Amino acid sequence: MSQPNPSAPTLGPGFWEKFALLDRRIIFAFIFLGLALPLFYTIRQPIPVSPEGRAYYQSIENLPAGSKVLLSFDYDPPSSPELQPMAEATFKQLFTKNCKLVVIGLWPQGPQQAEQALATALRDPRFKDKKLEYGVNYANLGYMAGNEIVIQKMNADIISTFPSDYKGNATASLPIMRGVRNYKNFDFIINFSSGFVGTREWVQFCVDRSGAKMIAGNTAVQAPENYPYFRSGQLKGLLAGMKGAAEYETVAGQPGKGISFMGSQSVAHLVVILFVILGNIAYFVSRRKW
Amino acid sequence: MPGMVSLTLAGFLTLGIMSFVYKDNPIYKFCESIFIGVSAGYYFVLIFYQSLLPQLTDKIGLTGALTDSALAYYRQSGSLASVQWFNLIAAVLGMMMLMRLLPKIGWISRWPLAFVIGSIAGLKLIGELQTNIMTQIQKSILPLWAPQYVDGSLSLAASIGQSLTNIVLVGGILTGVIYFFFSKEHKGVFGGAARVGIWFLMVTFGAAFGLTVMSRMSLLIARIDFLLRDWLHLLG
Amino acid sequence: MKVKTGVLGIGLILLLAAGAVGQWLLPPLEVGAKDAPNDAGKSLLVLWKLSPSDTKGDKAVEGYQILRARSAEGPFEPVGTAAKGDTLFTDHVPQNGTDYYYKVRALGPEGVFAESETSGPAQSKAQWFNTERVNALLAVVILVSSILYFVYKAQSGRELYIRKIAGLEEVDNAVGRATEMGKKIVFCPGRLDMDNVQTIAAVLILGRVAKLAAEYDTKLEVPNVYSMVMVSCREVVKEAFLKAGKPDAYREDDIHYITQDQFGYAAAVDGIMMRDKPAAVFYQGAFFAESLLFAETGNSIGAIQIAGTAQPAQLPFFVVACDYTLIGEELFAASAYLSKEPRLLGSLKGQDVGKVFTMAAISLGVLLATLQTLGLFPREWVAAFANLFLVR
Amino acid sequence: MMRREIPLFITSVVGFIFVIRFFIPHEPFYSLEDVSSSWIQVIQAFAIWLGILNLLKVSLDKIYKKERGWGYSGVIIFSFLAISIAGFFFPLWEERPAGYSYLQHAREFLKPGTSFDWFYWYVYSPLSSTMFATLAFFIASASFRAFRARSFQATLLLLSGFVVMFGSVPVGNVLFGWLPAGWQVSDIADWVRNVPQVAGQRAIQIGIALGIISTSLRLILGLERAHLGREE
Repeated sequence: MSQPNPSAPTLGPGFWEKFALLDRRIIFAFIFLGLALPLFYTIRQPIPVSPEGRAYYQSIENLPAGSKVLLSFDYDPPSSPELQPMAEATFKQLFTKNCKLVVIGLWPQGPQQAEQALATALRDPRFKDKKLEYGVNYANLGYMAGNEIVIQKMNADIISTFPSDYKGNATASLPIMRGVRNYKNFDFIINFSSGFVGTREWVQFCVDRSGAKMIAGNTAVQAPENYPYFRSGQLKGLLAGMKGAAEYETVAGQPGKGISFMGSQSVAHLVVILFVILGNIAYFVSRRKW
Repeated sequence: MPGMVSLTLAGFLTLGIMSFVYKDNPIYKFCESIFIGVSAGYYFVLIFYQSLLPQLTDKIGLTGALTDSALAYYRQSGSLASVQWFNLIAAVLGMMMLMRLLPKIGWISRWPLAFVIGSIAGLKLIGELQTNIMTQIQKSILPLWAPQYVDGSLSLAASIGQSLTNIVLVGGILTGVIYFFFSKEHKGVFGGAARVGIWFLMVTFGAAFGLTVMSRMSLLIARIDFLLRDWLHLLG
Repeated sequence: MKVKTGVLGIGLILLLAAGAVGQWLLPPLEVGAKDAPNDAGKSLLVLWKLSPSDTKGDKAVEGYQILRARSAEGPFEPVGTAAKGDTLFTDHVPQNGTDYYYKVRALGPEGVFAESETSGPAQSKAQWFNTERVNALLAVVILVSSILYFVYKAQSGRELYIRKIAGLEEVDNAVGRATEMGKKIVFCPGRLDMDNVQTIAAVLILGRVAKLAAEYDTKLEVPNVYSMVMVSCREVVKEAFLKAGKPDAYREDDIHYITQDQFGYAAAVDGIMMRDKPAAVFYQGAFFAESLLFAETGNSIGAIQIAGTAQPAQLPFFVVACDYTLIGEELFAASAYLSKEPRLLGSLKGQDVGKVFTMAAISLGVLLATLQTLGLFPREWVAAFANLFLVR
Repeated sequence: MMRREIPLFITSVVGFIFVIRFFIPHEPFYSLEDVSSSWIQVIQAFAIWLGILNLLKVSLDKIYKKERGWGYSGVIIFSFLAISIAGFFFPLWEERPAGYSYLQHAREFLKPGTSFDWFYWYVYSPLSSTMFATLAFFIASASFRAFRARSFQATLLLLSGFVVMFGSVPVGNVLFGWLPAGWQVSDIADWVRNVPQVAGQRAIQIGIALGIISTSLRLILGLERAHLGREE
C-alpha cells in the first residue's frame, strides 16, 4: 500500500490539508482491492466465538430429537451474504437432530431464500439415507403480507394464517402440520431477519405473548437493536452478521462461506480503520495553524 | 450449472450498478430502471400468488385450491375468517385502497388505511409496553454487588467484574432515560446524569457503526466473489 | 418381611431387565386433564407424571403420545405427541362444554408402547379475563390516565414546560443560512407511509420549517415516497405559507412524488443534492439503509444537515455525518416542541410520567436485589418484585 | 363526514378491539381480532399493489409527456412487463406436469427452473444485492470524512466503533494478541456490545416505546388527525 509517509520532507501541512479533502474514489479503490485480493488466498485465522453465538448453537443442540421448529425467513437477496450461511448451517444442524421444520416468510423474498438454503443443506451426503421428505420432515408455507399482524394472528391459528404452502397445497393436508394450531405446538422458533418486519416484532408478538423459545440470526446492522433481548433472555441466542455466521460454522464444525470470507473482512476493516486514523491526523494537523 | 448467458447478464448488471460509485452515468441509470421495474413486477406477481390467492379467492371459493382436508380443518376450528362473505368485505376494503389512484375519490382509501392504523395502534400500544418497557424493567433488576462463586468459594475478581458490569448496565439505562426526560431542564445533578446518559448513547452508536461496517463489507465481498468466481472463474 | 423383600427384589430385577432389554416399558401415571386457563376456550391441558422408565440418559422412553375420546370407553384417537421428559400437552378440542377423556402412551423403541389409565372427564371453556395480565392492565391504566390528564391540562390552556432540544434552535439558523446563500432547503419526511408514527411527527416538524421558509422567502423542496404523505405535506406547507401571508409563493410542484423504491428514491434525492447544492437538508422520520447515502452526500456538498429518526439502526450514521440529530423519542418531542399543539405537549408530559415510573421501578428493584446479595433481604421477595413486571 | 369521521371511527373501533383482546380472551373479541387480522392481510397486499400501480402511473405519465429521462421510464415499464408475463403466463411455454390445471401449474411459479425463478436469480437478485453492496464504499468514505474526534462525545463514539471493528474480525486478536487472556480485543468488543451498548439501546427503546404508546393512544382516541389531512 502506498501509504503517505509523514516524515518525508516534501510533505508539510499542505499535504494533510489536501488529504482531508481526498477524492472519495481513492478510498473506494482501496476498499475494492482490500476485499478482492484476499479472495485469492486462503487465510487461516482463529475465529473467536462470542457468548451469544455459542448460545445460538447450544440451544439448538439442547433440543430433543424430532422437535418441531418454525423458521421465519425475513430477508431479501441483498442480506443473503450475511444470513444465507447461517440459514444453511442451521438447517444442517436441525436435520442432524431429526427436527421437523416449517418455514415461512414475512418478506416476499424469504421463502425463496429458504428454498435455496434447504436445497444446499439437502445436498449434504449425511442426509442422503435419511430420506427427508417434503411435507413430512419439512415444509415451506411461503410468504404472507401483513407484517406484525401475521405474527400476532399465528398466536391463534397458524393454518388459517397460511392456508396454503408455497406450492399451492392446502397447509392442513401436510402431515407435518398435524396437531399444529399455534406457537405452543412448536418446540422452537428461529428467525432470520434484516430489518422491519423482523426480530423486534417476533419478540413482541410471538415470544412475549406465547412464551415460545426463540433464537435469531441478524444482519450486523440490525443486531445492536436486538442485543437487549438476548441479554434479557427473550432471545436464547443471537448471530450477528457474517462474523456470527463464521462463529456458528466454527462451533458447529461446518466450515462454509462465513469463515472463508473473514479474510476479506479483516483486510477491509483494517483499510477503514487506517483511513479513519489518517483522517483524524489530517483533521488535527490542518486545525492547528502552522 | 447455470448457463454462461445468464451469468454474463448478471455480471453486466452487477458492473452497471457498481459504476455508480465512480460517477452517475447512463449505464447505471439503465440498470437502475431495470431494477425498479423488475422489483415492482416481482412484488406484483408474488402478492397475487402468495397473499391474494390463499387469503382471498381460495377462501371465497373462486380458485379451488382448498382440498377437503382444509375445509374440514376450518369447520373443526370454527374460524370465522373462513366464512365467505366476511372475506368479500376484505376484497372491498382492498379495492378502496386502490382508489387512491383516482384523484376524485382517492379519499376513500382512508377507510382501509384507518383500519390498518387502528389495528397497528392497538397492537403496538400493548406490544411496546410489554416488550420494551415492562420486560426491560424486569430484566434490569440486577444487584449492584454480585458475588460470584468458583468451586464453592467467593472469587473476588469475578465478583468485582460482574458487579461492575451490572453497575454499568443499570447506570447506563437510568442515565439514558434521564437524557430523554423533557419536562425538566438539564441542570445540576440531573443535567450531569443526562450528560452521562448521552455518553452511553455515543458508545451505543459507535458499536452499531462498527458492526455496520462488517455488514456492508459482507455484501460487497459476496458481489466480488460472484464476479470473480462464478462469472469469470478467476478463483478456484 | 421376607415376602416383601422378595417382591421388591423381583420388582428390582424386572426393572433392571426392562432397562436392559428396553422392551419393558411402564406407562405414565396419574393422567389428568383440565381446562387451559386464560384463553378463548377449546383447549385442554393434559397432565401426567413421567413413566418410571423415563429417566435421563435411558433410551427406554422416546416420547409420549396423547389419545382422546368422547367417552371413557373410547374409541381413543391420537391427538398429538410430547417429548421425553414432558408432563404437559395442550390439546385443541372441537367443542367447549363437552366431556373429553384422555390416555397417554409412553412410546418405546420399535413401536412398543405402554398405555396409561383413562383420565377423568374434562371440559373446556373460555375465560372473561386473563388473570396473568392484571399488571399489564394496571400499567396501561397508569400510563393512559397520566397522558390523558396532561393532554386535558394542556388543552385547558395551562402552560407546560418543555426543555430545550439541541438541534431545534438550529432549525432557524439553517433556514437563515439558506436565505443568505440564496439556496434552497430540502426536507425528506422519511420512507414510511402515513400509518407510521414517525411520519406523523415528521409532517408536524415540516410545518415549522415551511413557516420559516415562507417568512424568509426561501425555496423548500419535499421529495416523497408515498402519495398520501405527499398530500399531507402539501396541506401543511400550504397552510404555513398562508399563515405567513405569502400564499402566492407556495408552489405545489416543489412537494412531489418520486418512487416507493428504496434506491430509486435514494438516487433521486442524491441527484437533487448534487445538482442544486441546497444549503440545508432535513431528514425527519423513518429511514433505512439510504440514511448513509443521504448523510454522506449532504456532508460532501457542505450542507447543514438536521436529522431525526426513531430507527435505532440508522441513528449512528446520522449522528456521525449530520450537524444535529434528534435521537429516538426526541423526534416526537420535537414535533410537540415546534408545533406547540397542546395534545402533543400534554402527551409528552405523560410520557415523562412513564419514565419516572420506569426509573423508580428499576431503582427500587436494584436496591432490593443489592440488599439481597448483601444478605439483608429475602430472595423470594426480590423475585416477587421483579415478577410484578412479567407479562405473559 | 365520510372523509374524516368514518376513518376516525374505524381506527378507534379496531384499535380498541386489539387492546381489549389482550385482556379478554372470551368471544366475541377472539373472533373479531381473528377476522380483522385476515382482512388486514388482504388490505396490505392491495397496499403493495397500490405502490406498484402508482409507479407505473408516474412512469407512463413521463413517457406520455416526454419529460426528461422518459426513456428510462420506458425501461421500467418494459422490465415490469417482462417479469410479470414470466410470472403469470409461464405455463404457456413450459411443460405442465400431468394432471395439473393451468392455475395449479402457475402456482408453482417459484419452483427452481421456472422463468420467474430465472428472473429472480439472474436479474432481481444481482441488481438488488449490488445496490446494497455499493454501501460498502460509502460507509468507508463516510467513516473517513465524519468519524473524527471533534469532541469528547465524538471521541467516545470513535473509540467504541474502533473496539467493535477490531473485535469483529479475527485479525483484531492477531494484532492485539499481546493482551492477556480474557482481555482479548474480541472479549472487550463482546463486553461493549453486551453491556454499555445494551444499556444505551434499552434507554433509546424505552423512550421510543413511550412515544409510540402515546401516539397510538391519541390515534385510538381520535385525538390525532394529522394523518388524515384536512377537510376537503
